[in-house]
Amino acid sequence: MSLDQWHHIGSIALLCTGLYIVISRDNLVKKMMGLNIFQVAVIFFYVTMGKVTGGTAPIIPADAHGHEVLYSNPIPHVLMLTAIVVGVATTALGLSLIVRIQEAYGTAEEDEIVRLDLEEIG
Amino acid sequence: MPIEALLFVLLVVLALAIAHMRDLFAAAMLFSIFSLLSAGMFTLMDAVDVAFTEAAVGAGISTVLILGTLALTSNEERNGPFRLTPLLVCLGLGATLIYGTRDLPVYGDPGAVVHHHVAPEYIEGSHNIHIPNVVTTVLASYRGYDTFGETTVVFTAGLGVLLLLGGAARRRDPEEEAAPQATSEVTS
Amino acid sequence: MFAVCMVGLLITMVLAMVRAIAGPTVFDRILAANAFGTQTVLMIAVSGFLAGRPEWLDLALVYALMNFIGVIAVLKFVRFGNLASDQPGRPT
Amino acid sequence: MDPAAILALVIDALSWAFLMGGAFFCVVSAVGMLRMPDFYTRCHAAGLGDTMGVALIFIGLGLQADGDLMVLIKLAFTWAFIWITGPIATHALVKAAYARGFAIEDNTPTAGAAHAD
Repeated sequence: MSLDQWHHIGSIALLCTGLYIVISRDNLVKKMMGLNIFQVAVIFFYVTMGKVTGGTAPIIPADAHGHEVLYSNPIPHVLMLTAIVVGVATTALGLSLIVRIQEAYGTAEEDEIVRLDLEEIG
Repeated sequence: MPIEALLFVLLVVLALAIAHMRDLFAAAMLFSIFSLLSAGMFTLMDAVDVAFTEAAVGAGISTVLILGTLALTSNEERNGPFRLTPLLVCLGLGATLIYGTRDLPVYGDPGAVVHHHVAPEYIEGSHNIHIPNVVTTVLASYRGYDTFGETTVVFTAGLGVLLLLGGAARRRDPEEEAAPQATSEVTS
Repeated sequence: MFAVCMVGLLITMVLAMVRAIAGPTVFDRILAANAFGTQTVLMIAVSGFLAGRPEWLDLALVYALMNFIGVIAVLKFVRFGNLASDQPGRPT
Repeated sequence: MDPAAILALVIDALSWAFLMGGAFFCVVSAVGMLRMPDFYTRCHAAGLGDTMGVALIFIGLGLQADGDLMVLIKLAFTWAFIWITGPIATHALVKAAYARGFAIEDNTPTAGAAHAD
């Protein structure tokens, strides 16, 4: 492992932080924030892979006639564009589920919800 | 090491601060800063379209959605006990993943395999059909059905939100009518 | 010269981030987030010139808009939605 | 030395001065935001970066735009936008804080800040 791979180390550090928030916190809104951090980590993993040293954004300048310009790889950008939009859609859905859970149970803490469920059964 | 590495450190610090913060409103503010910073980094990494999308939907809408949820639920997190197992799981996963990335190319390597398969073809094609933005070309032309599927997903999610929050279940109960209306004034 | 300017902006971002994490009140955090947004706009504008692609200013414009909308939305929640959690006796 | 080279030199020197001045104002505003004792004075410090820092940096960038009209228009729009919205946001922030009962005269915030973490 070398420090030239700092982008992988950084993405993985973010990913682990997001995962830690998701599995260790009881509050559901906090869990959604953790999921978002997780998502940003994955996006970074892709985008850093697409970067080419000395390259520029994959937008062809108006005065470029040949193919002498070096561009960064556009494919990870396209994939992550889709991922961001879908991620926001899932965030909205998850947060509205949390609102319904709050209305039904009166709390947004996971262990409280489990306790209330168990009381209802037993 | 380039400037992005420093920003990455800031990003990880922010994520840890979000994990530490018990006040959920403060965590939401830090989350908005997190989105802004990540979008700035996308610009530095030449992913201007990703930064654009992150600006429009990530930094703006996610924060507002989280704030709206906080207005309807509690905004203080209960102080739970410290748990060791999740920390160990995360550290183990991180170590495994870092071990797995040892063979991957270094940052900005122009000789990496990923840059030499279809990417030059897409850039060439975009050049030939006179669309300056390669990402637009790929998104709308080469992967048009993919984008169509994406809009379907967003539509379905919007439908789900409408069913959950404004659906028939609430209209049946006239006493509960007052409470959602009072809260909808807040979110509008 | 853009690089030197960028360094100044980065120092500003770090300091604003420290204020956002340290708090102590909710309004300090909103203020820091607002300042951070302005710094992001500046950073994107300067980085466009740094990379020799000033077209990226579109992005800075979008950020300026989003930042303003975000801050006003947050303040609306604080003012009318009673979201700021640091006052006892708020209706939840 | 022909006039074009002198002009280029003058423009470079001017944009150096403007960019450095802008960066200086930004750093000063951030230091003020960190060091000022209470919320209202921090708002005052933050306003510095929103107006002076942005203005100087954008003038410096505009000098470097090589007369590209589209770039100049975008710069002018962004600048005007931040100049209008920055003070509005700060004003709304202070108003919200005042409505929540932060004291102005003494440096001890009232009930609002007493329970902050």
